[in-house]
Amino acid sequence: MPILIDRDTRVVVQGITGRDGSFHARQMLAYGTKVVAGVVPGKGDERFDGAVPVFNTVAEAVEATGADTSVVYVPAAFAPDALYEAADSGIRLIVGITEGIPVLEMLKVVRYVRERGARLVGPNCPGLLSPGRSKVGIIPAQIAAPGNVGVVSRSGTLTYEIVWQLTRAGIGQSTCIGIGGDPIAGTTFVDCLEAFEADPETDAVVLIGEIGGTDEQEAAEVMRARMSKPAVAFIAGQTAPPGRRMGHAGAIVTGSAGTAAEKIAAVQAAGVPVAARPSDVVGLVREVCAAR
Amino acid sequence: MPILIDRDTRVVVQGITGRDGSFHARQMLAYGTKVVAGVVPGKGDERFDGAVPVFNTVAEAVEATGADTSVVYVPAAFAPDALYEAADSGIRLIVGITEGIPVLEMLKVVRYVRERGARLVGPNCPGLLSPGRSKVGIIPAQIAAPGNVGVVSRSGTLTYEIVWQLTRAGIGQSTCIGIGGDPIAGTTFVDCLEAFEADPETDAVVLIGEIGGTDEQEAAEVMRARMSKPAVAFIAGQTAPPGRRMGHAGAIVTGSAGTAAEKIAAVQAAGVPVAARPSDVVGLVREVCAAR
Amino acid sequence: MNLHEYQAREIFARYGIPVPPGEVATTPAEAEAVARRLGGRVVVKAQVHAGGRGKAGGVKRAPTPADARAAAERILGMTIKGLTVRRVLVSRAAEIAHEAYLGIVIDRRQQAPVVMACAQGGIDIEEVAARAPERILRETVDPRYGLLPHQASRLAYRLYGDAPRARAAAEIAQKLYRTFLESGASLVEINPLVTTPQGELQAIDAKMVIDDNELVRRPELQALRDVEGEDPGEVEAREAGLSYIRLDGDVGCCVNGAGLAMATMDLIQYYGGRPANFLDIGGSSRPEKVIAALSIITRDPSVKSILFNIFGGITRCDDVANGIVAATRESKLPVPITIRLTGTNEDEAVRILESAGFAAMTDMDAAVRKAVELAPAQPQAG
Amino acid sequence: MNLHEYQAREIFARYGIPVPPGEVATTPAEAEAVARRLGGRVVVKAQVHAGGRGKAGGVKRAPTPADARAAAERILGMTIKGLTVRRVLVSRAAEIAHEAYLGIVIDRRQQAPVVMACAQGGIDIEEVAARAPERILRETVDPRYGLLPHQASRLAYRLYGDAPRARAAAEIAQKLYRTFLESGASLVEINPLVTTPQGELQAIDAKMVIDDNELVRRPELQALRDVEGEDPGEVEAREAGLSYIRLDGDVGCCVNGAGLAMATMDLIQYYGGRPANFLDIGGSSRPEKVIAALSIITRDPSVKSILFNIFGGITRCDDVANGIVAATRESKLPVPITIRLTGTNEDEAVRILESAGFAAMTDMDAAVRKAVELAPAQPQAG
Repeated sequence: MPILIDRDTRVVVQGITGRDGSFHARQMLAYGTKVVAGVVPGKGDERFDGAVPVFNTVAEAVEATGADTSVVYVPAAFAPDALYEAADSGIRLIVGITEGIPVLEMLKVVRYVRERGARLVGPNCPGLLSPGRSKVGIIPAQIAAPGNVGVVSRSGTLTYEIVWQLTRAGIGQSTCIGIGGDPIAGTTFVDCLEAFEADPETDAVVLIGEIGGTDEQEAAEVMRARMSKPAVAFIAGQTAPPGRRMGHAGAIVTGSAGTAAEKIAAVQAAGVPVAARPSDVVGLVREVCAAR
Repeated sequence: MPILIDRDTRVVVQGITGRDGSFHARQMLAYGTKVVAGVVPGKGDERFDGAVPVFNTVAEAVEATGADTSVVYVPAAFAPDALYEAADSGIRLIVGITEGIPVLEMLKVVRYVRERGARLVGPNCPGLLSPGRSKVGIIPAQIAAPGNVGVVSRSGTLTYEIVWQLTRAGIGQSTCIGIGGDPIAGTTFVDCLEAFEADPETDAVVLIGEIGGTDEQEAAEVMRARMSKPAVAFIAGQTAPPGRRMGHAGAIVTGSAGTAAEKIAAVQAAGVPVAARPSDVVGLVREVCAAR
Repeated sequence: MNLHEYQAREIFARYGIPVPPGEVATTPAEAEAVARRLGGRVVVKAQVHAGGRGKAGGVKRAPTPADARAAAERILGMTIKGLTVRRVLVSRAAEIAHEAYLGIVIDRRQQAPVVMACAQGGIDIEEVAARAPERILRETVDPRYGLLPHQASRLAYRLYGDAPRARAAAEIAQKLYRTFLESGASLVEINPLVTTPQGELQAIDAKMVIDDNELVRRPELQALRDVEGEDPGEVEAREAGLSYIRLDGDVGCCVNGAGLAMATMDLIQYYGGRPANFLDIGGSSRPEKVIAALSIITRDPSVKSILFNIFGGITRCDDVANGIVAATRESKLPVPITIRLTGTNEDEAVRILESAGFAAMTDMDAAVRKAVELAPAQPQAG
Repeated sequence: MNLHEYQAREIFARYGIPVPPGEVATTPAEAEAVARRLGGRVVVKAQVHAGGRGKAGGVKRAPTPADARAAAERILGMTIKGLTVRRVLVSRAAEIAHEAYLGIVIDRRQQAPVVMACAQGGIDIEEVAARAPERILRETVDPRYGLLPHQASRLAYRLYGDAPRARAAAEIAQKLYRTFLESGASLVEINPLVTTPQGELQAIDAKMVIDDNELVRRPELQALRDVEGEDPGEVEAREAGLSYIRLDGDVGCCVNGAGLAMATMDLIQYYGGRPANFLDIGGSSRPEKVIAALSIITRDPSVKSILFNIFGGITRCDDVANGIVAATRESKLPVPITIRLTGTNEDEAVRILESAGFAAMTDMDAAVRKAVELAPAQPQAG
């Protein structure tokens, strides 16, 4: 069982006729994802590529198609409302691809979504890929292969790089999930680690972090205290200048400057090896799996 | 065990130096209620009547005195903030006496209080009286006597009238609770009925309703389906002109005009006798208790 | 507080809701002048706080300014449900291809505002709600978020099949919500929301009820109160801080607390009498309130018997007694009075009343029965 | 986006936060004129986007207008952390009885704004947070409700013992929250919040950071951007839709995606090199972006070797290859370039590059190693 999405996941694409939405809807369909509906207000009754029905509202799409998951490609100015709409139309998993949503909007969105019992991944994230089963988002399908390593990451292309190296080394993935790099995200490392821990088809986890915030420190605490499965981490940004990304503000709140050094130390202290280079991840995964 | 308040209830009075606050703080103290603190911003370090410490904030009052219940006599313009403050200072029971708070404010207050795990009774309510144990609010102490009948009501003096008749007839009360007559209230008939049902020291319940809304219909459903204890009701407003109190608006939402006749019918259909006159309540209570 | 249609439509227009042009008039000549300014066919509508204006003949179409004058002549001065029409709204007549309903109220059960729409408009919405509730479309608003764009859109697409109208309706719903929120309303309604043959949407009738508790912080709305259009007793009562509603009976009553006041009215009926009013003097018991209450009750010529029913809690019985004595010192009461007092300072009150020549009772049933007996039986009296 | 102190204090003042009178000046003569207008003692403060202005000599007290001129003469043109001072704020000097700190930031963990106060002000608040976090008072704001009056009051009473100051501070906290919210800020700070000997509160330094995602809908804030006070490469990058930060090293890099860009910089360091910049071309791969990126990198004289690292996902490798070819067609690159491409349309990209005379690699480690080797070793070079 992969986490969050599976073969049966029924996806509605919000913004399916837009530039990004249409491209990725086709990619998802090509991968075999059950894209059952699109939503574009005013384009109800149309069909996307002659096949996928388009609705004016998510509620209609859910009622007509049984969609349970939504992926949002709506432009930033309208994206918060698209997230609200998904949450109050009975969608259980919302994947927000859109970047550029103001933080102050997201503070309200995450509460709204949570109160209505839905899960949001993102925004500003590449989404999820459960190789061989389902793809919801924009992670390139060809870099991944089915297997038993869970990958969770705050970044996009760095994730692809590492997943691709795993795949080339013959290490497949249960689910690759990009939670997004924005300061306010619906799903955290901790949420994903807990899901991977509970997933019988995941044997080990690769965590890809970066500077800013304290998500990796919180993840370290979970890996130390509540995870039986082995994990490997890579953390980007050792050479990043301090104080650039939420450095100051974060530091006042947490007393931590969110540097890579702090994060690496925290993860290592939790007994989780940290790769010095992206290309070291493969070896470390082999080691921790063998040692098990 | 009375519901919501007891001998150990530790009360902070918000607005203790005001006209109403000071009068009722003294009444509560005289009754033996543990009034442990008062709150008036800017009057911290004072003492009310030389005995009760006054604090600038509820948080300070809770920290210094272990108050767990608050009663709010703050004027309407400042009352919503007083309710917010109580809820986020660790108070578990908030009794809002203040009348005149706009409905649109209360919609936000009730959600805030609920999310923080507190219970609000009121606003615009007379509060609670557990005869012989504690009094939080403004119900006159001398009309009540300890016993095993729970009384819950949307009105003030009508409650006093009926409680007084019970007391004179030798029927004591476990708790008398006035939930207030405003359209938006923190605690409903249903909440109170469930609490009385769970309270081993309550043997029967008197419910005092009035026109407007559908609270009595919902209460009827609970009395029918989920209550083993006998109940008696009185519903005021049979001669009230229709359309005066939320009549139209309520009717559009619920399809019910909120008339006394509808309510009486619903309660009777639940097998609960409805007194024709306030003075018939005593007799009906005797009957339902005897029949048990 | 109810607003008149002409007041509500002005507020709607301020929020960008399309309403047909129109003006209020207080004389037939003014109505004619307005109709001339507007040009074309107009509608002349009575402005009173009463439903069923149409059935009562308070709404008339007028093809010409002269017709508008004639319509105003007939409508001004007319009495609808006991209220005299003092103003008419003269509004350009809309061409109507379709009528819908759009409104916002507070749902007490969900503790939230609910935006409601119905594809049938211009009708009695309460009746639809009772008879065919499934025909009323609803969007429940989280009051911390307001009406979200997708909610307005969802409602609009369910109401209208076509995208242009749905977009226009969604925008109107958003504006109506802002009107509701920023006016502190407990109800706003557009009934009917009309589609013209050109496909445009217009709010033809406008209804707003403001939450009385909001008026303190909204003096600009408070100023819209039409005291002339109200019962003078109710106006006086409000100014004295009392809650008073005039009814059809002959037993005038003065009670502390709304619940007890209603129970007292019910008990008057139980004993065969008919209450002349609802009057709640509230929690405080300043003698001035009692004096004002007595003056309002005695001014009503249908009152044949007066009943005081006071349960002293915060209200002190002696204060009420002093008020009664003070009020009757200068002018004798024209009708018999029955006084029931119990609770706080009851003994003192009885002493005050008895030394002023009044009898005082302590039992509610006995007092009500007596007050009813003192009102001479009148079959169907008013 | 960072605002200058003089911009932030202007916004603060608009929201009613008390700031001492002052004006910005770009020449010593202007500074003198401002000081004369203000009267009394002034402070002359460098307006640059860099911390530690005081230690760098960028803040001077001036008892007379002539002193203000002299101070401005020394400060204008000064370089602080690599940035040239082009403006000074001339502000009336406050008398200081006490200094506190008041600020609002987003707490990522609680996903909420947090209002923070500290009874020590004018100090490095990050240091207090790390060393003695218990000295920072916090109020977490529910973003759906905003900073509630009691929260502002609670913070203020904890900050100050006396009611008059607490009331004033609570009011300032409320105004600061409104400033934060309505400006789309990610940080606002008053440091120090000064108490004068007369017991009045004043915001002496003002700091605001705007969430870049808010600028689209806030053109009035976007207009406050001081492009002169920024690195020209960073300005050009922003205009081209790139994310660029100049650093101290000599290996210029161009990467798609922030995480991969940081990992690339780290790997340069791992192999003994030093990255000259962070540059993320983002998800799209329009050739113009690649051309702009190359132009920005090559303009930096410290760059001795260029590295492209592209993982094609949405970004198409052939687009990037075409961009490189187009950019180098007119002017030859002054330094060696190493190109690594993999993923979407990788084969096509390699063909394009090879036919233009470039070598293309597919392995990240190998490419980084090579780019580092191509930068001539320089001990401590800049």
